Amino acid sequence: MNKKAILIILTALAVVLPFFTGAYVLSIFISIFVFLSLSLSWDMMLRTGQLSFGTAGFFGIGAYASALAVANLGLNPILSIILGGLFSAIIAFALGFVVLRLREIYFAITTLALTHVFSVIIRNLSDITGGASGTILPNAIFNGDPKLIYWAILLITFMVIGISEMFKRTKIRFAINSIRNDETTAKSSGIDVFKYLLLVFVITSAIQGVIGAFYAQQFAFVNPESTFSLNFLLLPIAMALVGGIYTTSGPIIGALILGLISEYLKLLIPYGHLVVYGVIIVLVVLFLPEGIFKSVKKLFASKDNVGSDINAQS
Amino acid sequence: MLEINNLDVSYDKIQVIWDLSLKISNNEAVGIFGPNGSGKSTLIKAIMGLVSAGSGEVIYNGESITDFETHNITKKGIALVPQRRELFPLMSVKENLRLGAAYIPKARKRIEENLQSIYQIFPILKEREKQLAGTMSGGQQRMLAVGRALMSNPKLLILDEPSIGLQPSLVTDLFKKLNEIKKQDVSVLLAEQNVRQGLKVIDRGYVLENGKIAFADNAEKLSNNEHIQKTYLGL
Amino acid sequence: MSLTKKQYIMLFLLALIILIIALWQPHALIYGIQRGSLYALIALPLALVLGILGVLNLAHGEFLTVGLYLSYMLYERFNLDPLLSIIPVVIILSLIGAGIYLLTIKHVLKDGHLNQLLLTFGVSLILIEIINIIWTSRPRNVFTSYSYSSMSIGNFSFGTYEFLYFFMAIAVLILLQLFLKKTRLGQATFAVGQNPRGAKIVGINVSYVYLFVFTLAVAILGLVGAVMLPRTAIFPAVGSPFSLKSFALAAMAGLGNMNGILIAGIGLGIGEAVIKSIPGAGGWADIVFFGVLIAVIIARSYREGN
Amino acid sequence: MKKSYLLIVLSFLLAFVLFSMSGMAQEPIKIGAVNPLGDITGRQSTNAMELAVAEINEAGGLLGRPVELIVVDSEFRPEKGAAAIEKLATVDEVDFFVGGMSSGVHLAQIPSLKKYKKVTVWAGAASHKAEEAIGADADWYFHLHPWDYQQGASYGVGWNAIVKENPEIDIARVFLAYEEGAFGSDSYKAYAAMAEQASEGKGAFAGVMEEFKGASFKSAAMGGGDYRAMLQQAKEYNPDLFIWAGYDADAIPMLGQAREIGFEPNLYVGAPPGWPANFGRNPLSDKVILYGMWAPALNEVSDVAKHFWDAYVEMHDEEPATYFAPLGYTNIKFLAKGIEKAGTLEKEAVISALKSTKYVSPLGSTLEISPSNIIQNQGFTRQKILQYQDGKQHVIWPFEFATTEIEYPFSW
Amino acid sequence: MPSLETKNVVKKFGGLVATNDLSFSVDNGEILGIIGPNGAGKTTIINLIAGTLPVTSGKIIFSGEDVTNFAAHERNQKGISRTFQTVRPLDDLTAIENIMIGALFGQKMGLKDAREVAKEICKLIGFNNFDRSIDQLTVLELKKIELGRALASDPDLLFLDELMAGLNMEETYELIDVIRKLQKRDLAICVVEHIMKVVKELTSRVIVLDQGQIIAKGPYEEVSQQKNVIAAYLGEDE
Repeated sequence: MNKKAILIILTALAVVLPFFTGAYVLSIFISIFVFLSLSLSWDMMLRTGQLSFGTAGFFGIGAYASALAVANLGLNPILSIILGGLFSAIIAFALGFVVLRLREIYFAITTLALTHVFSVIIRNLSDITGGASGTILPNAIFNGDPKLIYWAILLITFMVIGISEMFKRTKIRFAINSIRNDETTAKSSGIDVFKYLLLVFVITSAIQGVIGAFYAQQFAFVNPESTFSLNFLLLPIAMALVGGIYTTSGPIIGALILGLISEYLKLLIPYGHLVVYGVIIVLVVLFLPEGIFKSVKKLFASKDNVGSDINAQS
Repeated sequence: MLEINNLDVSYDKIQVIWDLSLKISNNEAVGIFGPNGSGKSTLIKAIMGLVSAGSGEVIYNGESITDFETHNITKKGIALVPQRRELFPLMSVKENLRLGAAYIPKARKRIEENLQSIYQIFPILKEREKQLAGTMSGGQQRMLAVGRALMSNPKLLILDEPSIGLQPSLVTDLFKKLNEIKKQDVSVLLAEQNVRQGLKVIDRGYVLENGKIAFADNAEKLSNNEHIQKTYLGL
Repeated sequence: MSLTKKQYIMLFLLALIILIIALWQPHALIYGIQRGSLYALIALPLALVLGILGVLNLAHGEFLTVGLYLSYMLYERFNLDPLLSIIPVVIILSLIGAGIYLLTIKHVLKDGHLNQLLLTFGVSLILIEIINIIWTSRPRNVFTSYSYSSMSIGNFSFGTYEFLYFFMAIAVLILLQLFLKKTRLGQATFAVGQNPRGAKIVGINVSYVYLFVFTLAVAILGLVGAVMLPRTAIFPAVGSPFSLKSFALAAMAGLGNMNGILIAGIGLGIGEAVIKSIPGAGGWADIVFFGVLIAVIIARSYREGN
Repeated sequence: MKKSYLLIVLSFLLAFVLFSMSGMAQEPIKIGAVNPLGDITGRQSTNAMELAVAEINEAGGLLGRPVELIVVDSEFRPEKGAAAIEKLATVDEVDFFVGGMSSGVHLAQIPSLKKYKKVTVWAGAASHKAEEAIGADADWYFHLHPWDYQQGASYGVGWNAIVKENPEIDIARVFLAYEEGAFGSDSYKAYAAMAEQASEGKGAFAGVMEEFKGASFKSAAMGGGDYRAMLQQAKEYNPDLFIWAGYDADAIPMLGQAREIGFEPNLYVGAPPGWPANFGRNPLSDKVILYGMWAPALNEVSDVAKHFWDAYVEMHDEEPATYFAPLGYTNIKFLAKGIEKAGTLEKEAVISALKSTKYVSPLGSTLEISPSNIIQNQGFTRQKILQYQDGKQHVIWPFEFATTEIEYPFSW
Repeated sequence: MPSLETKNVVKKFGGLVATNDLSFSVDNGEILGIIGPNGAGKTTIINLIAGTLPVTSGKIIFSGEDVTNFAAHERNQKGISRTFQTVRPLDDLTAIENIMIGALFGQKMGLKDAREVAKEICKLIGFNNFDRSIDQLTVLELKKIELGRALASDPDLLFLDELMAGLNMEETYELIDVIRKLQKRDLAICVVEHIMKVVKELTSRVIVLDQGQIIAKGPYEEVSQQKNVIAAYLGEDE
């Protein structure tokens, strides 16, 4: 099959999905796309070698920026989603000058600590943010129309996939690859390491901010406990790793598989489905250590080879 | 004392050693020469149990050690001076040396004795007894790695490219020491790029090419071999 | 150990700060030392596993949880005092830890940090949910006569049981260091932590050392669990927050710095307690914890950068 | 590369197959419940709902049709809770929604609930934020649990009554310890507002709250568990009435820490949504007062409560441990009674029937609907004041359900 | 005008002096050898000039411009390139993509142009397996990639840090030929080597370092006779 054709069919399938299915399946896919985009954005940062634990933090900041802009300034919800992204990007830009000096677990723990700092600040600035009980919005975006909400997150997801592919196809790929592999070599080859790290940090944080803002508008509320939940950190990471890191397809596959499995398991095993979920994750790590995407690719590749060998013999 | 029969080794799916056999007798110094990628390091790793053999066997003093784990091979009396030295950077020179013997039951009883004899061979190690291994220069670390290997009272000392990255004076020095060590009832297996120096130490040598033994001979004949002269000695 | 002039000044400043706190908020000082010691006590085994195996164990807190529940079970079933249950809990938990290590973690040691992270995340999910199925989410407690004993100085009363955390933290720290310095297995452990390949070459059974270290870490958590139980409500997620705090302390102290973990733990404990004891400021206590963490890590990066 | 796309296509197909094949028979009346099944509250609430449904079906069903309860786990996650509503509405095509706890999850469900506007009888979620989100015009929404401000006010009424009955009790200074999350800080706001009213001689707390102070703590359930700094402040304030608003995990450690620093208020009150297992067995619990909707002791004074307890134990082989069990039972029974009364499933009829339905609940009180601050249909407005005596929860107030008298003062 | 000139360069690590008051220069078209015992500070000098390490004091002048305070990537863009002692290829890129890096960022080229440049360089260094992945390459090929990447940023000054280490003589001569070709392009080249044959063959001039200081300079033949050089470095052997 032609790769382009499959891509177009897939895209079309995703776009027309709302005409063939109900609100429930849509809501599952909306949630999957939310996590998929977070997962991809986390992976994009990882491609520079930086393990970020700040996904939930920038998600939360975007969510709050958007919700407060709608609640207090009466901003248009759609614009507020863009604002959420911008706000996260600005915070990331400012913090980047300091935290991007750090590497490995020091970067990881610092971004995680920042997530907590954000949520504590928001919880304590109750005059502006509504404090621990949060802020509610009068209306969900598009008046809660699942089709429109689905298309909106689909559009965002396509954009995120586009950015991820841009990272793969342009000069940026060479820069972030070099930085991940060997920073000294990168510097000595003329790569402005800090500039690229900052670029990726700002872009991925903006994505997380947009997704957070979307989430806030979809459910029409924000509060520190739900909005800064570590679910928005751990699940995207699990999805990317299960699917396969450093690729665009990996997080997509990981998010679809884990997202669908978790929902299906829940219906199948009402009590204790999370045990099975945990077992699946453990089994994937043990038996498909490169993630599903690369493992499946290898499996098919070796089969193809066998095929060609047979052809060669005959 | 060491016999390798029909050894095959592969990484992933790429075979690196092909049907290789060689022998080392007691008190013999044997060299393995060959270009990069010819499989010298892999052969050594296979002997030491650091990679697993695909097929074939490694026999040491009549016992098959093919599937032994590295630490058990070391306990049998085979010591390795690895190419990357593999020292313990946060430990002092003395601690590094002691560790060389601490896990070998026979050598453990003779730690102090061994220390003194190694200090005799490498006075620099005594001078720097308390320095952390990680802060020493490359040459000194190489000496320490040799010293650590000797601490285990090995019957067979394996050295993987000990001269790489060493300044000329140290290379000469190192091989002089090796000649001394040879005299102490130790067999030596030496993998080297620096064939000129290596030939001064060994009794017999194998030339490895593409994972197979291209030819083998005693040291003198090897140094007169035309191919060796052209490719490795640059004459 | 000889100290530089700079270190003397730092020590002096530290002593001064502690003195000021002692005069201004004496209870904050006591609570800080007690809680901070507990944080450090739990962080030490995490740092050990991180330092030697190179594995960041997200299921760390869950092993503590399992230890707590084991001790609770022995109390409920056999009316065994939590402090007496230390020995059986340590033994059973060690077996569980070793089992989980052999079944899972052992197989991903060569796979890179991220897979280890995901694996331990999966393990933690499984442990939490199994506990939830067995004991439900309902908190449980035990009652012992000694766990809320107190002491008074003037009209100022404070609990004494938690000083046990402090003494235990010091004891565990000293024993760990003696172990690493003085015993053959300890030296092997230290060697494996620096260079596993080198360790193999000198005849150390590296896979045994890994198993031992992981089991030791879990065993320490069993000890902590049994000691904590009389003062803690337990529920399936009780240990989870400690993974994060332990990770934070290990990072703040710098990898491999065990003394640093105790100092960082107590420092952050006191900081937290001081903020909490200022009326109206309690909500900001977490900022101290994480703010100081970030500041220390960044300051160190600047120092090392130059 | 291609294979990955194939995989994605397969995932989509899988989703279609899995989620479109459920929902078939149309016969029974379908009630959709969303509860956090991993949590004891949600699990027991669900158990109690199943009990209620079983009883209804045994008695011949509703309007001659059997009742089917379809339960979906909210996992305590907002997006999962919302998706559960969507599934119940579109896949299972339920007629009614019931269930629920956690305001955070409920807030995320409200947009979906508003979209379908099916008759909804919601048991939990006490935050006034949820009430704001529902709004004034949602006539299809019935809320059973008292809102946070109603709970606060009912205690004021209760204490006034108790003080009147027991002249030796004197309450002037009130100290509220609240966990720093949404639950605690909402409680604090409610109390602060009531304190201001009380200082002007108005409101439920007038006469029993001359002075008021609050301090926050981090709940053990959220990774805290050290209350001493807060308790120290409380001790210095020396209140007559000490109330803490936190979670069940805080109950015993907080008591113990209060004892060790020598904090001994005359009234020690806890207001968590649930209590730890075997709390009464802990000697520290004696004379601790608690706010709640229900206590096993109600079995002694209420036949409905007794019936519920026995039936629950028989069906599920465990004792109800949280008030969400009787509340879940009430949730179904109340709805069923309303439907029965309406005699049809037609929405307007059911709504107006529910509005006038009275149900004597196993929680003791009779459930009837009245408007609250914002919404039209509010169920319970009052909590109860209970006390642990000799290891047992007793009802102190309202007096009509009282199982014993208050023991005063609290002491170690 | 010399291509590179260092003036009194000092580098301290904590209390340790790694290079002390170092002044030397290299002209275009010249190959300078830098030799000295292990730990003498040879790699440190490269790091200082390439900008991977900041100097403690002193000045580095390149093509008449003071670059002392420039970041590493800026110096590369100006025309200073280097290879690394241990080869550091970028795993997830193919062979030619590794070389392209230099052109993409050192010369700020687009992808297409960079590929053309990389191809030309491959021709120059005698490398043909463009699209091989890195783990399939031999040591010699890896060294070529390392050199190729350094060349792709079109340097005026090139540092080769033990490029020949681990190669046999035949392979070494192949690279010597490549470097000679480069010399004809008027590059200034600094060679750090332990293999004296290479130093003898290639360089017109050497400086000998010991403990961070220059202890001798001049043509190799002269320097190698000096007693202090023999004592500190060469040994009595040959």
